Amino acid sequence: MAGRWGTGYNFCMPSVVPSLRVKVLFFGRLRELTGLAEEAGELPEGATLAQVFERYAERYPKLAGFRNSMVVSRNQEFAAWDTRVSAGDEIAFLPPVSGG
Amino acid sequence: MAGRWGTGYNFCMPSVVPSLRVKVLFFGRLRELTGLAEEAGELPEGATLAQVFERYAERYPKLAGFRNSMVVSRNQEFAAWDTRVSAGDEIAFLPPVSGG
Amino acid sequence: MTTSIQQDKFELVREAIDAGALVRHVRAGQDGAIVTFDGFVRNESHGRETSYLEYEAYESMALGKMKEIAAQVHEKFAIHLVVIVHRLGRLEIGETSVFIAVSAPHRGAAFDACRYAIDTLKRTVPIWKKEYFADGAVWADGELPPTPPSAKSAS
Amino acid sequence: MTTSIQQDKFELVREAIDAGALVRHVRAGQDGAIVTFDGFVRNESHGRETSYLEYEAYESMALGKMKEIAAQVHEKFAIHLVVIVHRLGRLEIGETSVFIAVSAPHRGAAFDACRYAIDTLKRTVPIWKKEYFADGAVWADGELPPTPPSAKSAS
Repeated sequence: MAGRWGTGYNFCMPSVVPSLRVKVLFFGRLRELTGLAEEAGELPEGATLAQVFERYAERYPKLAGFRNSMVVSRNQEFAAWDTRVSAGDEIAFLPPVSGG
Repeated sequence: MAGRWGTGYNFCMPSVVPSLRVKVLFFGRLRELTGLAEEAGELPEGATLAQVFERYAERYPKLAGFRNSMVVSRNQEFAAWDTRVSAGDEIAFLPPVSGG
Repeated sequence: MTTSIQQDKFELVREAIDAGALVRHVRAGQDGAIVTFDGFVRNESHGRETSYLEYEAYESMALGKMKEIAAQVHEKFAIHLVVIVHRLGRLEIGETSVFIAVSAPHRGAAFDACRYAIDTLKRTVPIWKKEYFADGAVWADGELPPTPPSAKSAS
Repeated sequence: MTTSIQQDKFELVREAIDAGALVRHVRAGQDGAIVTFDGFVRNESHGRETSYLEYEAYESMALGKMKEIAAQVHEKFAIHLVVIVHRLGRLEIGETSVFIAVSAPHRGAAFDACRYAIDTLKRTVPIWKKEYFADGAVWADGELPPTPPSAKSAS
């Protein structure tokens, strides 16, 4: 996994906005849909998890339809969509869980 | 068990009253108290389970104190004390159960 | 998992209970859940250190009551199979005295049925436990099974 | 039953789950009851014959959530030990996907804790199941875990 870190897609941000690096993960059908298990991303300072999702939904338009049937986690804790991201965060997009 | 059948104590009944043969069993502390696991008994026709118990309580006076902390069964079913006994019945006096 | 015809099982045994074999007995492809209850000998009772236990049963009636419990469980809950095994005789600390396994397509029924089975067993099956301590022995406090109030209303 | 120090256990594994070893792990002399839940692969799903399943997990988070469930279980119920093991990868019909064992001095707490654990696992632990049929595969319907409503009220 560490090997993939450097291969990630970088958001195209105006260079004057300070940016922060995060790790972004996709699971289950969201992983299949994006073809992406994990990547490093750069986000503008102050970005919320909802904004992170919107960036990916622009890149993978089919993602948008799953917005209401998924949850997001930040650093292995379920998080509200309006949570602001910090440098080094691990962000994951999670479909409804079906373990057991 | 069948071998013990003939060795049982017979109730002393006036010989003019028709009598019926039953098997009587004691378990747990009632068995310890009477020293009796099983015996054949003869009862007057029309006797109830309560009357059977009274006979044994006369013979083993300590039994009487357990009357309210025990149940009785007839043919492997819990029974009311006023149930009438039939010939060939298997009657058992049962302390509170503690399996599991 | 097995090609034999599967069915409920009720046993009173005098040797160690093989829980794994009982679980395999109730396990079938149409199920998705098995709940088990394993009751075993505690090392203390009311603060006294237990040495060992002895169980006795009114065996014919106990087996009949175990079958009744299984019938009730099938009637009340959507389960597949149930096994109920109780051990008799002398049991050492940690040894299993009773084992119940229930298989079902869904977990709720398996939990409800397993709990119903052990709760009902403890109230209605004629089995008695004597607890042995370093300095004596006592019959365990038990529960009085419910009985018909009067023969007048019974058959 | 064992002289090693006993403790709760949470595992994600890729080989068959050894239920017997897990039950021995939670078994101790001060207990009297063990309740287990064994969830295994059914041969059908919504009327279609299942070929096999594949489970994947967000492993670090899943283990964290399993530990949280154990902490809640100890807080809510008077139990001794709990183990929660979930298998990942490809599972055939009849193979155990999740196994939970709870030991306690008394049975009520063991039942309540075991059921709480599996119910909560199914709602909150990030694991996903894909069902394979003769003619395709689908991600199982799942449950959306509860999330904080707004970061404004969170830390």
